[in-house]
Amino acid sequence: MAQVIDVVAEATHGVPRRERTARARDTAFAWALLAPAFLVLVAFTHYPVISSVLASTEERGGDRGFANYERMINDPVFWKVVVNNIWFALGTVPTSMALAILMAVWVNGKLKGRGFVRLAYFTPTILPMVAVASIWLFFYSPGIGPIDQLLTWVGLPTRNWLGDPSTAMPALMVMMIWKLAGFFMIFYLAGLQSLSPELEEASTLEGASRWYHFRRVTFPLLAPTTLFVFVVAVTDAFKIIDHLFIMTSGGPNNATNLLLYYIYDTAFTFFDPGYAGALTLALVVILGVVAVVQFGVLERRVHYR
Amino acid sequence: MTTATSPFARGLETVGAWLLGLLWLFPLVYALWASVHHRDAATRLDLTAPLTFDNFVTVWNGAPFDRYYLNTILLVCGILAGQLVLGTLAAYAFARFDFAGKNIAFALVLVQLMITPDILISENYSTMARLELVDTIPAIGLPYIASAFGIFLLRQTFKSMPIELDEAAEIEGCSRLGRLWRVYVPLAKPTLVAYGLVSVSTHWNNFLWPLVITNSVEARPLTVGLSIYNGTESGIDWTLMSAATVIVVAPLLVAFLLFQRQFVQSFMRAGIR
Amino acid sequence: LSACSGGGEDGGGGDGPVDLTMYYPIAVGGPLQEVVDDLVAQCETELGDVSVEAVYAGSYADTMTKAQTASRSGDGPDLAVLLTTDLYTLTDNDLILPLDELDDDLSWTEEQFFPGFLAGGQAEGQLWSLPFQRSTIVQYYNKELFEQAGLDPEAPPTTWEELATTAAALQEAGVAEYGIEIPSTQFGNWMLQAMAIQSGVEDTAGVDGMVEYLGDDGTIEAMDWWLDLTESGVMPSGTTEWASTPEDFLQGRTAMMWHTTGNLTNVRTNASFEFGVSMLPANTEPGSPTGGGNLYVFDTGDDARQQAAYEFSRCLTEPERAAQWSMDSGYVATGPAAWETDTMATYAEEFPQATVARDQLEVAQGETTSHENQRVAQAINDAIAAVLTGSGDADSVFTGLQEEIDQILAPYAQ
Amino acid sequence: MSDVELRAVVKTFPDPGAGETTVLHGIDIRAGSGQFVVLLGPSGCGKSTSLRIVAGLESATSGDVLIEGVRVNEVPAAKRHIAMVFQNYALYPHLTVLENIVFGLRVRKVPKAEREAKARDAAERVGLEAYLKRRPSQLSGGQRQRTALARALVSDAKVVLMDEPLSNLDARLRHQMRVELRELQRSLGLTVLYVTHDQVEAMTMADHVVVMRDGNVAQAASPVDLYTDPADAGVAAFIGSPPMNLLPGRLDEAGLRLAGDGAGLPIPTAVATHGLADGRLTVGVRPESLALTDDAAAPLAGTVRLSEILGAETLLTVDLAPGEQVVARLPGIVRVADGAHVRLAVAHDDVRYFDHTSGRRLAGADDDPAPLERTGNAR
Amino acid sequence: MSDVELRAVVKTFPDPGAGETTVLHGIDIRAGSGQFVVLLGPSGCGKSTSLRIVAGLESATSGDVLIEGVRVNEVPAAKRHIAMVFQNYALYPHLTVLENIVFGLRVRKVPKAEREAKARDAAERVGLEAYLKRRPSQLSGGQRQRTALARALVSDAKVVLMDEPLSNLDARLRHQMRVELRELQRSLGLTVLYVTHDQVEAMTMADHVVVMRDGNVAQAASPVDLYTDPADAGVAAFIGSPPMNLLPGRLDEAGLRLAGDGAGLPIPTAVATHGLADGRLTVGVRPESLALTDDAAAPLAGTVRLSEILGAETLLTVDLAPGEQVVARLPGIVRVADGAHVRLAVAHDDVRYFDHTSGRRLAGADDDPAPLERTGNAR
Ligand SMILES: Nc1ncnc2c1ncn2[C@@H]1O[C@H](COP(=O)(O)OP(=O)(O)OP(=O)(O)O)[C@@H](O)[C@H]1O
Ligand SMILES: Nc1ncnc2c1ncn2[C@@H]1O[C@H](COP(=O)(O)OP(=O)(O)OP(=O)(O)O)[C@@H](O)[C@H]1O
Ligand SMILES: [Mg+2]
Ligand SMILES: [Mg+2]
Repeated sequence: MAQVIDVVAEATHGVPRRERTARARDTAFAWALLAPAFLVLVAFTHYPVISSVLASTEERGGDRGFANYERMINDPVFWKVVVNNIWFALGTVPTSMALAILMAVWVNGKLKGRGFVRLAYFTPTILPMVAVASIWLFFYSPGIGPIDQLLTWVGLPTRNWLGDPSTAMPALMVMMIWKLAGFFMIFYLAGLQSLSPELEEASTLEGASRWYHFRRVTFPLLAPTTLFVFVVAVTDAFKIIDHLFIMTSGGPNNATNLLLYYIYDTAFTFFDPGYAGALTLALVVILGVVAVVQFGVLERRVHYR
Repeated sequence: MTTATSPFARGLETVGAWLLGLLWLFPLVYALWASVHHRDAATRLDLTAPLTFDNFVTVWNGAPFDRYYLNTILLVCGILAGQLVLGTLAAYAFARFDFAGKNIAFALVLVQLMITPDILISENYSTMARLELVDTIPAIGLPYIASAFGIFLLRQTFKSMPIELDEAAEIEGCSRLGRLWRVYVPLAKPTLVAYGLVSVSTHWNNFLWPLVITNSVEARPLTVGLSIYNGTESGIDWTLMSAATVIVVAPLLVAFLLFQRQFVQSFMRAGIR
Repeated sequence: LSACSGGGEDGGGGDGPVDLTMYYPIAVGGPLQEVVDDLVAQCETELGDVSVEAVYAGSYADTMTKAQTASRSGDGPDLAVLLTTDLYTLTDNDLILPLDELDDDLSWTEEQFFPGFLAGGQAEGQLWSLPFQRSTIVQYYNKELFEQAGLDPEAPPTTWEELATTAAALQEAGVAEYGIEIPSTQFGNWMLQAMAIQSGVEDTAGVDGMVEYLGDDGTIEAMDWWLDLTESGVMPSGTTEWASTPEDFLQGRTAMMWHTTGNLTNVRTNASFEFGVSMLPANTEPGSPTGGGNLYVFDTGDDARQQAAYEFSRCLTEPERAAQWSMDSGYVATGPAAWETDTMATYAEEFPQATVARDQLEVAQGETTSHENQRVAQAINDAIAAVLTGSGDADSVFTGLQEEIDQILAPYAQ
Repeated sequence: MSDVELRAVVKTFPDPGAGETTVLHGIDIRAGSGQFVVLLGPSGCGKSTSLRIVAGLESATSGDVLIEGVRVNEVPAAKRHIAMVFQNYALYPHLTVLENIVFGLRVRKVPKAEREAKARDAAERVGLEAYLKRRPSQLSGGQRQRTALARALVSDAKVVLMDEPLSNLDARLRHQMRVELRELQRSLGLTVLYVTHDQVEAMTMADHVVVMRDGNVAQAASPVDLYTDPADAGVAAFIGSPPMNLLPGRLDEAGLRLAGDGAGLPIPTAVATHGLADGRLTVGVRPESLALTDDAAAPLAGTVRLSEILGAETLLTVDLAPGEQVVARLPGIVRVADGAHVRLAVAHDDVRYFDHTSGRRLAGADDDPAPLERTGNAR
Repeated sequence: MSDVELRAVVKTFPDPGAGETTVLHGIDIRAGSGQFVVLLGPSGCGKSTSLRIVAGLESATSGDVLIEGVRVNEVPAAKRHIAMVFQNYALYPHLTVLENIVFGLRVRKVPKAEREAKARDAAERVGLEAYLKRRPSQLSGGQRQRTALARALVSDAKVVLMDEPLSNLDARLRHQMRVELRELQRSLGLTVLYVTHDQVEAMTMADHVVVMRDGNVAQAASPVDLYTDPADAGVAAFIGSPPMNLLPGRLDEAGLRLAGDGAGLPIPTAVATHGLADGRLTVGVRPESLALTDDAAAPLAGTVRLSEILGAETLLTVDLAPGEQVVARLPGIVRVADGAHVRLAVAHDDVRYFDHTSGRRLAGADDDPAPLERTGNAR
């Protein structure tokens, strides 16, 4: 990514000789630390990605070319799922992160029944996604689902939540927020543990409200966690598709279809590995660009210690 | 800690936290409820409906769950162990060393975060076939043991640790690996436990890859047993699905209750000023 | 085509038993693994020198994924139960063998199976698979609700008009929230095909892997009718979920539903009321597509194994076992001989609903099967959803759909 | 009006293994409005804990905390309007020095111009003008401490708690800060509770000193009274640097015998009348009350074990008998060889007498009027 | 053999905004084997940074670090065999006091029995026996510091670096630790580099004192030499507590005139011969060289601004002229009203003269032989 260039440049000039030898030692050691992980990563991620991207340049008949990419550019479903995905990310990421922090702060404090609430928040992470999807499918069932029952009870009209393109996506977003907020909460909770309680004492003494303390001290100090959660949340918004298999299959009429689900369909339902490879590359590029932006903008502002 | 919040606001917060908690718990509660009711009561939310454990009996007999438990436990333990070792080592490199190619390497790790292994199953299946590992538990776990998620998480954690402690240990003659083991790992315990729970939950519930790469009961995890009750051509039977879900997740709930204290142990900066 | 020459060798030949792998999905709820294992064991004994590992492989889609993935690594199954509609996908990817290569005389199949089912395995003038777990769409109705609404529980609607009026009557009587549910997700294309058949559209099963009926007037009429049902309120508006429709029926939320016969056992065990099963109503004529899965023999390049796989699949589809499988799973027994077995006869007597599907076969067409089948199905489903959710009228959407499909299939046009 | 009071405060911590550990055993501390009260006491005696209880960061297990006469046990820290310099600074690592200093002002929505001015003023007082943009991690230890100090200085709180706020500063800066703080405290009328280990700070800054020991208040008095009239041997031994020498003594016919081969002291009238059963007592002699002498009748004699030249004075550690040492503080640079035999004169009036078992000051000794005090140029 | 040396060490930090900031400008520090060297200097002058460079925690931007004569710039800290007490303690929060202390021993695989014994011994030395099972978060500030100290004490390292290791201890404990440390250092032959702000520690413990200022070495000498022969006004002003008074002086016909209405001093022969162009110089007078007098011819006179009674002595701050103050250190308790007019006598021999612009000690002044030194009982 972008910083790479700096690193290479930095490695070769402007550094005193002795620091360079220390750096060489560090380099050897660091790569030794990375080696086992990279062995696995290369074998089970990089190599398959490359080979599937290579497959995308293979055309029916055995020639090489960019037909799959041309096709992608002209594929309305591709653009639809990309746009869907962007909305999906916008709809789920900020809300689930905000909720996650709120939950973490709550269950980190002196709440009554803290252990129970913590468990409650964490259950979405424990439940298998397929089961979750089935349960939510029931929740959203028009008429019999608890949501509609509640609406009937308070006298509001019921809806066909998943059958209506205008509500299907928001309905899935709500479910995803439910799923992710508790998941991220765990990391915020762990992050909160690394903050020195003295800082809260100091700001309390200065009369800071909890909100002020949170805004000015806790949140900035949680920045490493936030960066992590943010990157993961965005990639997850593009990655989690299990629910689609059970709930909407991307319908109605692609209203809830997402890029990865489309890739999956293309590869395993439509048996079109070439086009799937092209779509995969698109996914990696989109997420890569987003990640570079996230790192470029945020890593600099993150205060690590 | 005493804070600026009034008892009233405190109370309000408690209520809020609980309401949210109940809301969050609702799907699980529903699953529990459905699992002990007859099918016709399950979707009617009739609170007076009679209880039954038939669903559990049916589900339990529908698949060799005992074997599946064993396989799953072996699987998640193996994956977790691998992830912790590989992730800790790699994260340490990223967090504490300045080395040539660092950013490239990190970008390459992040690629894995962006690709779900599910779409790479064809290629990974071939690799496993070449390694002659198809239909074994290691084959299920191997692609996951280098986790970008874990590496990234631990990198963030290690980077936030007070460098003073690293220095103190270095002075005392602790090697780089020694410091990782004696300083970073213990201090990262809340994060490691959180990560462990998440990792175990994830792989406990992973379905597609295990299904594809295994054929025999001897290697298959719980979720394969669960899958029989999920969204089929004939529609979902929520009671059986719920019973199966409960059977699958019960150990996870227990694990969470056991371990949750571990990531609320604050002593972080007490040794430094 | 990589299929090797002649399948002359008989009965697996060679020395020692042949080890085979078979993938199968479980597409109807319940623990059917044991039943499969039992059938497999029977055939192992019968054939003597084969040993088969029957691998449960998830849903149909999962099974397809697994079969495909494993085959690409040269580690694929020898035989598998897969959707009949995946036929062209499998042939286009050179994954399966035509049975003609394994058996010079396939005339036995015509005796053993209903022609409607057998058709699903035929393409390019060859037979590629043996019917195994087959279904059609039938109409389930709740007799109690019929009675409560003052309707004759033994006279389910047989035409579209009747269906609409009956549904409306049921709804007006307040006995159920909806008169009828026809699910439009997942297998919506299947439902649409049924309506198209009923409207007199021909060749809905496709011709040589090409699909051409979607722009037909009958198809558009069918779609309009479907939309009318949702708009008139006798059916939920928007799309209706495949997976939760049976539940609605069992709950009495809907008095009737169209669903697969594969659901028969499920409804039978879980319905707390008397229910009836009838053939689908007719618009201009009655009719329904078939569905479900066949047994395919995979091209493993190993003659002995391929031969053994063929023998084995033949054994599994024998009338006795077809009858047993039908009774245990709820699928339709695949041929007359199966229906004539003693056990099946008793069963049909006890549970006459089971025979409706069989009877309907006479007016059945094969399920739409084409090249790029899933993509085509997906396109059809999207179009159905588009119409049902009001983002276009049936005429323009389906005209567009046919064009889209023509484009998808263009590379296969001869 | 901003007096602070702890009444019978007990503090118990949970202790791993031991169940609980009580670190404050019912202490009473009072700082009148505008008073500068110093808490003094050995490490671990409960000083920081007391401050934290006043601040509301720790709740008293029992007893009352009063501010302006109102019981505030239940008032949260944020509402007590107290400023504090933490012993371990508690700086916000992600904020610059300037931001750390103005943190509280921003909380209180002080206008930007005003808070910048205040912060700059405080930074100047502590000599940090050049470091305002730095993060704490880029500061030296002393600079961090000064940041913490500046942060407390800018607050408008009328009650300020300081926990060893100058411990990491050099002598010159410390001297300067001492004067500065004292002036500020006086001009603003602040009530200050101040923990220090520095005798000079305690003596020069305090209106009142509270000596703590093992979670109790050993003595509370003005600095001079504390020095001249220690309530018991423990306090006496704690005040002064080096502290008072405590020597075992025996009354016999000839007089008061001390360890070693010195001549001993005449029996003070007050003590003689006190009626000590076994004639044993503890004699306290401040190092500065000792002087080298050639007089053979000197009360103390022994061999020099260590001589430490401090520049302005010299500390002589003399072995009187095995296990019995006195430290003498001699003005200027005095060179005496280790092992030399010396005799020490004692300024009689400066001697204090304590019960040899309880450590209590012997009542009679109080008769002597302010004996260490004198006027004029003694040197 | 374990001498330590810094040669022409420069250290530059990146600085937000400013680009870089150089905190060490090429310093030379040497601690011979078995020597106890104290680094002294104002807050922020680079003491901790120097120690960290010796330890290998920070790399020198240029210059060499030598241990036992071998250049170790490239040797990682873990291989340098050095023990260190960090200014901010750096205790492992997850370990108990005992585990903290034995950490290094465990790393070096010292057998369990041995390390426990060592740890207990060290804990006893610092008075922490009762706290071995506690976590740092359950300790008081002083107890934490002592844990850090004990951790360094148990190591077998021959080179020990201590960064203000006693700053948070009370006077008594500090006195005790001082003696303890010094004895340990002598008996084990340790080479110690010791940072302190405490004059007493510097003077009593050091074989050698290095005074740093702004990243330079201002003077390196034995403690007494430093006190008596400061190289410049800066060092003079830094040593001593309170430090030396520096007064502007003018030579005229009558003699050496100081600020205020005092009579001034006679011109010292050495200075007279020095030929000062404009007759101006800086006069350094230690507080303890001043005494109250009634003599109308006293060289200094002014009004008392502040009198601070320390018990053993009294500090008198006297305004000579606007902006000109001297501090006098008078033995015992002296009560003088603020604002009283006083005259001060100066012990002539103790006066030091400095160039008024460069601050350099005026060469001639060295003629006087060790003038602050005397023998016997002066009081
Ligand atoms: N990481 C850093 N970046 C920039 N400047 C730094 C950094 N660390 C220290 N400094 C600066 O270097 C100078 C020397 O710091 P050092 O810690 O050595 O001082 P010190 O002599 O130990 O002071 P103190 O007595 O206050 O502890 C200080 O002015 C400090 O602000
Ligand atoms: N959280 C805690 N749990 C148990 N004991 C504690 C805890 N905090 C402090 N203590 C104990 O309470 C006693 C008093 O601590 P406190 O910090 O008040 O001491 P202090 O007088 O400030 O000492 P110092 O001068 O060393 O800072 C100490 O012995 C300490 O070990
Ligand atoms: Mg304290
Ligand atoms: Mg320092």
